[in-house]
Amino acid sequence: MNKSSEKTKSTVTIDTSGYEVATQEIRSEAKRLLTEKIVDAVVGYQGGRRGGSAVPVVITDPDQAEKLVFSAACVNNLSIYLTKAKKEIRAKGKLAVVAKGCDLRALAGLMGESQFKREEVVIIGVTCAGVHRAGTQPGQPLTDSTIAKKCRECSVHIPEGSDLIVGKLPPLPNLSPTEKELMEKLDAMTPALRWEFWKEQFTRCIRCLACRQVCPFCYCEQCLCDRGRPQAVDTSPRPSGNMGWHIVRAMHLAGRCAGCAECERVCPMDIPLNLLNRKMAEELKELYHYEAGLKPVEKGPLTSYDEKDDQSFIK
Amino acid sequence: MPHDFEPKIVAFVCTWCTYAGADLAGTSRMLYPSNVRVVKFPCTGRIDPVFILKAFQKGADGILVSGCHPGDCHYMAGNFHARRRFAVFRKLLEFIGVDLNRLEFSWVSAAEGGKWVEIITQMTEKIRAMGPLTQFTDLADEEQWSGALGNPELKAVYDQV
Amino acid sequence: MKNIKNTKMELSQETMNVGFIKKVETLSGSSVRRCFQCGKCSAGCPMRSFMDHPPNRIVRLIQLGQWERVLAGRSIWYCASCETCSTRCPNKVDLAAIMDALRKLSWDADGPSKESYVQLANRLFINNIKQYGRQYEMRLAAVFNVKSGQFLKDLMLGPKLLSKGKLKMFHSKNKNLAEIEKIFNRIEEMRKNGDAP
Amino acid sequence: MSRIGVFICHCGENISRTVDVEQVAQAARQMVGVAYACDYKYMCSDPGQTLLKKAVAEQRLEGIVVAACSPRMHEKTFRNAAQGAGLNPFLCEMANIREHCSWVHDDRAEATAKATDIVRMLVERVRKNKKLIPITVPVTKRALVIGGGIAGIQAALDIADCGHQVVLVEREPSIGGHMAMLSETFPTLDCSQCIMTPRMVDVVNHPNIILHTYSEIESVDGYIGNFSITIKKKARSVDMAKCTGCGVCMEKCPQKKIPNEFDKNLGFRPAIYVPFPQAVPNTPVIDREHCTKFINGKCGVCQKVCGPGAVDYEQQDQLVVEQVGAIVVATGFKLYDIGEKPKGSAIKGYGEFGHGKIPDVIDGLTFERLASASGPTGGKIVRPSDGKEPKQVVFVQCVGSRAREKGISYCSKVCCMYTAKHTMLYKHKVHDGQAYVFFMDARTPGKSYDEFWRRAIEEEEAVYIRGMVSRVYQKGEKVVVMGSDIAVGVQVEIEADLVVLATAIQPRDGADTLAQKLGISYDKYHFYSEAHAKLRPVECATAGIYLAGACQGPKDIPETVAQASAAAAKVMTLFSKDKLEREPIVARVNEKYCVGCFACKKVCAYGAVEEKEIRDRQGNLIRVVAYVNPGVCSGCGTCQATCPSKSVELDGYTDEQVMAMLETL
Amino acid sequence: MTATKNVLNYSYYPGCSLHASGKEYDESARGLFKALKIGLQEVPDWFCCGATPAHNVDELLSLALCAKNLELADKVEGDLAVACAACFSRLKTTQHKLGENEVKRKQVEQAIDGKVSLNKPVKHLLEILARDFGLENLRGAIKIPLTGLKIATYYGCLLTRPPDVPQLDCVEAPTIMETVVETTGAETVAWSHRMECCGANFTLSRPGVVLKLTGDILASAKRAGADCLVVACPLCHGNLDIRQKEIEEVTGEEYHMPVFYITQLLALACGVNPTKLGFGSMIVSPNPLLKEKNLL
Repeated sequence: MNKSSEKTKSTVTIDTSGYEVATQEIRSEAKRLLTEKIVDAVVGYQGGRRGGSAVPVVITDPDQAEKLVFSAACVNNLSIYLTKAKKEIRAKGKLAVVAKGCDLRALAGLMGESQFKREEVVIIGVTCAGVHRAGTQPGQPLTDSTIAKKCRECSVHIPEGSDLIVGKLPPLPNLSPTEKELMEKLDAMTPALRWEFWKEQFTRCIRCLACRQVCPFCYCEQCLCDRGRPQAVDTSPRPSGNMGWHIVRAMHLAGRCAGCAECERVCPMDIPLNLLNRKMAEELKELYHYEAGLKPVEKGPLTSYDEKDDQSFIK
Repeated sequence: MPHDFEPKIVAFVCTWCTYAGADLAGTSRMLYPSNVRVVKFPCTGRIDPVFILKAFQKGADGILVSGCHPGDCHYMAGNFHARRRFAVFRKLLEFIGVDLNRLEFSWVSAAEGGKWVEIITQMTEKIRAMGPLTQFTDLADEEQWSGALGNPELKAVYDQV
Repeated sequence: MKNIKNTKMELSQETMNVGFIKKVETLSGSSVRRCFQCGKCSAGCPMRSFMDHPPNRIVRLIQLGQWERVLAGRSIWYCASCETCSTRCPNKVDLAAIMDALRKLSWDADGPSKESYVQLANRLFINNIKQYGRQYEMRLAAVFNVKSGQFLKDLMLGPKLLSKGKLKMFHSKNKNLAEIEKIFNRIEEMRKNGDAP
Repeated sequence: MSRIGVFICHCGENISRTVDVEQVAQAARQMVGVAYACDYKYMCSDPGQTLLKKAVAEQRLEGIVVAACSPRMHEKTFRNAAQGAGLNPFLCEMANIREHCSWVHDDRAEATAKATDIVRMLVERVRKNKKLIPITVPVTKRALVIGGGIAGIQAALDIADCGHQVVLVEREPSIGGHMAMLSETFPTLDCSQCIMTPRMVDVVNHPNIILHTYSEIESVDGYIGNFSITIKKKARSVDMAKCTGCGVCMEKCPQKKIPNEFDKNLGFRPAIYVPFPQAVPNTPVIDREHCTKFINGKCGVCQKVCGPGAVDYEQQDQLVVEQVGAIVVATGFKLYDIGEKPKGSAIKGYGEFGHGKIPDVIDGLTFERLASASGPTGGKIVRPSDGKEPKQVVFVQCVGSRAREKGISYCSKVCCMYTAKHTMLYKHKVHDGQAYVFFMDARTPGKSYDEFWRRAIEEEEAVYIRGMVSRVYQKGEKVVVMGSDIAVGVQVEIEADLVVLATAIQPRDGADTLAQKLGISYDKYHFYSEAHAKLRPVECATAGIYLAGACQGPKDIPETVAQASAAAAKVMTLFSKDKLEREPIVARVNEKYCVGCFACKKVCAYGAVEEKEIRDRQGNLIRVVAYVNPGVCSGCGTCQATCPSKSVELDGYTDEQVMAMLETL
Repeated sequence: MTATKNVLNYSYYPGCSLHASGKEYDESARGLFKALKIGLQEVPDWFCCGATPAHNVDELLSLALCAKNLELADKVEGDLAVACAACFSRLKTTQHKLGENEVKRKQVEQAIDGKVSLNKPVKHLLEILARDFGLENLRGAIKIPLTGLKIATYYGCLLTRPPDVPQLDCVEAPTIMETVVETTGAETVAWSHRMECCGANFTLSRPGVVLKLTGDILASAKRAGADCLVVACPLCHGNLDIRQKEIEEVTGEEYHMPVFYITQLLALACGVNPTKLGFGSMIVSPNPLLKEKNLL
């Protein structure tokens, strides 16, 4: 991260005073839900060891509700705590979960895929103006240069469809859509150059699989790409297998990924993974007028069809 | 042989329509280039994009996916599901940088032996002219990141990330 | 023009004017080929007895690309635009719109139509809009009678209506007249450039 | 698998002319896992098959590849041969080196190279093949027939006559359906009731038929051979076991002026009634909506006069569960409602014809009741408005049918014929009357059908006018019909006494809900869809469910009966074996890895994927996974391609087999 | 005048005829609406909708004229009230066509050099009376019941047709006019020619046609026992009233059927001064009939 450039840029600061309000409201709601035994546990964020940071937490005691916070450091998509991250949490009983707009879209997708039922979860939606990008020092203000890439082009600041929506939305500055710009640039290139681009990106991949670990939709018990017999994708971190892995992952997420960009945030090699997912989302919107996660739907675009679908590419 | 390069073409076909169409081309003794290798499936609905990836990695220069015309699927809707799946997959490959001239789709019915011959002939000629597909096979030979980006425009984009 | 109503149709790809069918379909926004000749339009048409070709036959002739026969007839100028046909058509063929399209085509070709009175009335009506913005029935009727050479038509009606205050002898100009003229001019311009039908 | 045998066929010279078979055999011997390879002139001949069997035994082969013609030609032959040699037939594969190679290439070197490649691919595939055992499903040899019209009756009788039990469910209080309402039938003009009622009696007397009238299908579970059906028997308010059908209750019921639906509201019936005198069963039912006892409790006459004490006001709806192996759906049709605003908002009505407003504008079925000897007028044709005999009757065809604007673009198929019949019936009864028919086309394909229509015109003097009617309106006592004769090209106006509209045939109300219960598909009009328009016209895509009659599309009586018998034959084919044997090319779920996203279920066109609960020993639900019912799965494999983790695999086409083939490229 | 006193407020497009041959329609409409406390504010400097002649030969012109009028109407508050059935049909058709056909919309936008505005609800006076104001309120406003009048309600072609466009009432069997008329206590007759065409388009060019069509309508109304007709369109009125004498001469039938605008009758029933309703402008004088029924 180029720190000097961050400083020299004339920064636009985003008003995050609403997060204080949100924190208070989350606390009181969590307390109420636990006290009235409406839920057995609340998944939210608490302050981390370093000042200004935040980490996921599961609380079961109403008194612990004071621990909960919401800030620009609350980057994690907590939806994975309802499925794969900590399976013992689900066993606790009914859950409440704190969700930003982007997280809510993942929740909606998971419901559509029968991973849990709407009535099993209380969703505390947080009005979100944006969170920090990866590598931001804790406690930094939320500015043009510290905001996550996905937040620059966010369309779900208010998590409509939550059981309760907390916080309030400040006036938002107009930020340049960097990801869209990048995508347009790539689209304008020849296939050969695009290949060159992705090849160089993917060859860096060390197959730590953090992207998979953190993805709400990678909840398979056994990943196809880990299978040996037959081996769909070379499992060693070499260029060929890496390319295969990222293509398969993008295909499996197509029509499901709603762009929380957690994969990209956790990637130690800074591979622009969300770019790929976002491209697929745009294509699905174009082809089938489908946008993932806007509401739980029974069938996604790749588990349904229309007899009149486009087939101009078929001879 | 009259050509410098003979492409390897893999055809993923459904058994009810296209496989039968190719059989018809045979019983009608129509001639076409011998470059195609047919892999038979019960239905295009069974064809996984991973197979296409695998075939490219194993050296296919061109791939054809072919099944029943819409409405003719022996399994009612398998080809409709396949149509969506591949409409999306080809967009992904295009964005990754695969030339879509190498990946074709067709509906060939059991009665369309002539269409099968036409498609295979055209595809073979087209890919022969394009030359071998080395993108995937080259990757297999590489061990790690080269770090070398020749094109300045690309370099700029790459650095932007 | 010779009467072609009952002459033999010699059908071939050359004599069936597909371009005409397409033109009618584009202008009217209604399919022509959809008609299966049930005749319901003709059954309900209040103007049928004044027409030479019944409405269903007009559609049939268009289907066969027989533009001369369609445009030479008087049927299109006797359509009252009452929309009964379009309302009851089992096939959603909008015959009223097709009639509009045919009149436009005839109008553009400066009409081989025999029914010049109807054309004349329409022309005067539209000119009135261009000149005054609104219709002034007195003027419309008077000019019509002069132009059609029927000086005595409705001779008794005029003074009666005047006395009832139903016809205005004088009229004021509309403030939007310039705007109206611009619309006329723009449409003309668009047609010249091929931007409008 | 390491001991593969490769058998290369010359096919006379069909293969060997272009492919150097010896060279292919040579190459095959070098392939990994191949223990034996040979070539032979005719592999499919007796000596060829013997050679194959011998090699399997002598070489202890574990799998074989026959490189010959298309598997579509001889796969069965060679798999049988393999089985004869003691090998699981699914360990035998064919390499198509004839249709896909020798016949389509002329360069010998190229063809030989390709044939070798094909053999190599198939060898690799066979190495990954697994033994597959044909699937057997037990079959409950009882059938359910839904609908007691002529279709359902025919199917039920055919199956029952074959010795199998049939459960026949009818929604109305009596079986008989529409055919019982008809007067005479085309093209023979035989009395409908005379041929229908004996069949109805056959049903009720048949020892193998269990009849549930006044009943509906509540739910359907299970699959081919093993359906479990819950039937709701609506409360009749009359004990069927006690009732003798004497009819005293109906005579004494003080409510006498309820419009009789069976007579299209032309006649009346009491609140306790049988729909028509020949009803089967001949047990009355109380119409609780109109019965004074149920409205305000102040009656009870029928109970007092009933000798056997069969009237039971307390009777409740009852659920009955029946186990069956096959289902015949025969729910029939209804007539399109021509009023201004018909039920079901998608379709517009015909305000211009005044039906519902002008009493002397009626539909075809009402005319049938007027013409029926057992109808409300005793077969005398009269005007509903004033009971006078109509001297001019206008019939209008294609009302609703072939009317895209009204949302129905299909032809109802029977109206041309029944309208011709109506004109004849009318002429037979009103000798000095005149029938007019407005029609667009006469569609009379069928044995003796066109002759029948011509007879109506030539002998019975019906005036046919080609052209649709625009409007019908009342003018004094007359009904004016505004039409046109498109042949002449002029308008036609007729002052009629009676107008009969031949209205479109539509599926029964609720056809869609029943389809959803059964898991069968239907078209946009709610007609049920057959599995294949030509080759499987009586089967649903859902195995074990068959179609009969107008629920699948408009049909006349002979066609309906033919289809019903065909459906019965299909049921009997299924019942001819104790167990249903199916090719084991079906999908299987790896429950260990399935995470229950049910993408497979979403894409399955057959409804073969079910949700299966996995519980621990205490019975606590641990998770829900997919389960593919092998009795229902058709083996397309769409589920596997959709499953992200490939936790469902299609036997015979596993990823391992496909990948192995691709590895040879 | 303060508009706030009104219960409802509309912008108003009278149409050319209402300023000339149909002036009694305009007068009575204004009188009635004032009595009912419904505000009508005329769209300033509206111009001709093009009527049938324009769409007959030049659809684009017709659409452009209407689109421009709709734009003018946007400047006045309230839904757009239209009196003339022909203007109503043209304006509604324009909204319908431009709403679903993008090509045509673009052409029209080019022709009028502005954005097409399709959002203003266009309502016929009948609709306003029957739905917005409501039959119940209407009944409450009646001061002089028109008992004894037997009325044939004449819809003509364009009030309901084509399907999906005006959406005023059922296309083939509308009842809106009857329900409105019946609030006055008058009786409506069932008759067959309620929706047959009067041939308005040919008033000028082919009066012979008009005589035939209009003659049939009058005959049908008379046969049904009506003693007068009621219309909601100045063009229908023109033919039925102005040409009645001529029809009588040609056919030899005696009709003497006054043709009222619906607003005239309602206004009369609501107690508006009869001298302000333009009865004197009608060619077939209604006075004998009204006097006979003790309504004048």
